[in-house]
Amino acid sequence: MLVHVTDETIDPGDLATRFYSRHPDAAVATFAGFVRDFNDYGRVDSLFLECYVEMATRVLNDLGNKAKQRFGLRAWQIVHRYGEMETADPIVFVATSADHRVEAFAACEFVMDTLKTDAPFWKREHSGGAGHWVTVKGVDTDRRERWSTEDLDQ
Amino acid sequence: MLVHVTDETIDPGDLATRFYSRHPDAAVATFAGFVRDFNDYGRVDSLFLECYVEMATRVLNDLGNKAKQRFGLRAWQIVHRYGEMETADPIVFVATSADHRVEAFAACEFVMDTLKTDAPFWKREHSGGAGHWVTVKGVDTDRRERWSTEDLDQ
Amino acid sequence: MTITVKFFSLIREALETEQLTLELTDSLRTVEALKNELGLRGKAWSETLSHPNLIQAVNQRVVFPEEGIEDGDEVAFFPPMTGG
Amino acid sequence: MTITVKFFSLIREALETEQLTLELTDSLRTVEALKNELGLRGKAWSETLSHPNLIQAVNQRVVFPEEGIEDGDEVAFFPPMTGG
Repeated sequence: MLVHVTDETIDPGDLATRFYSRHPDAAVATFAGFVRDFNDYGRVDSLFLECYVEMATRVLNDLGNKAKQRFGLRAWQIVHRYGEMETADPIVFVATSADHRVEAFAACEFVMDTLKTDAPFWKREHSGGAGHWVTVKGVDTDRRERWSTEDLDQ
Repeated sequence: MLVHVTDETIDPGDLATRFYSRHPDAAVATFAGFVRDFNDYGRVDSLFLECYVEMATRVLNDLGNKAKQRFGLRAWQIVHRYGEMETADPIVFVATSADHRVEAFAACEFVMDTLKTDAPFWKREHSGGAGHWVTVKGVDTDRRERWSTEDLDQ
Repeated sequence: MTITVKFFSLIREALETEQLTLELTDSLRTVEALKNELGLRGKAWSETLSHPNLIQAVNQRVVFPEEGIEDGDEVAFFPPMTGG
Repeated sequence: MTITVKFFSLIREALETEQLTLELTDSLRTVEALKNELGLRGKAWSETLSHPNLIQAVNQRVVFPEEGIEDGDEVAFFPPMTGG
């Protein structure tokens, strides 16, 4: 399964192991994100990640295919968790493989940067009984924008 | 072990699993390289990777520490195989973790780019009974050079 | 025509609504017109749906308010995304 | 003084030598002087060790030919590296 959007626990180690086994290509880059225990204001106890599942699945499929075409990937995978999570729980896993490391790295970073602003997930952080919705960071919008100047296919 | 230089088989899936388990940080980037079955001239059957082991260990330790300082990493690991290898065997595994993905990705790419030109390994490719030493690629020297303009600590 | 409308995150909370199934007159042909129609439900609705950061999707694709709506479509409203 | 000299890859093959332990006079104080000394062993040695792409290391750190050598040092000669 190239894209998997799930409210069940994901296992990045197992996902990486399977990806390597199926695609021992010259260059394989991965990214795994875990729930952080801090934000700009202090400690975070848990995270609720809301998701528009059907749309997320479609957006991530489009994104993987676009990355494959743009960077000449041999293979890719995107797995994203949603729902209630604790600190240090894995949220996201992305793997990209290519003939050369430059393309594998660029594709993996492109997927993460684009996913952050284009895939329908919304973070709500809880700390000490209080919760708040995370707002978009300027850095994320800027990172997304970097790729757009070359987005000839959009 | 932060750095491991070995002539025994390495297991990137197991290495990634252990790294995630020890360092479930907000952003974890990894790179795994496998022996390619082709080069600029055609098919490759096997690879001999010669290594100056004591120096490689020292260079990779210095490189990991420099990446940690430069990109504010929380953790890192570099594992490099040497000796006789077959097509699709894993050669190298690098993992970097940070509070934000930009730093994790940049550090992982910095380590790979620098390792290619600064760590004492030499590839000899075999195809159909003939062997030849791989020569340095211009792209690798250029990639290494990218980071040097900011190498204020060197 | 019949459409489904979904609301997420802050928008869902502000409207206290996750999902609606609406019967619309055939003259109501764009997302913008749908927003105006829903805005008649009260102040929370008119204010929330006119927020400059509001994103709208039709059949799981982000669209401009001028986008057309057809029978069977799924329309969604939500704030900027914060995944990853 | 006594030093160890190691050769790798193409250099090792051209010299048909992996490692040497050398007793040097105390006047032989730099990598450059060591290369000249080794070059006296024959054409393969003088040509290989004067190749412009040759890299030299002292105690596992890449150095310029002007680098000093001391008793107990480990000197190495090798071509540009191609790992990863």
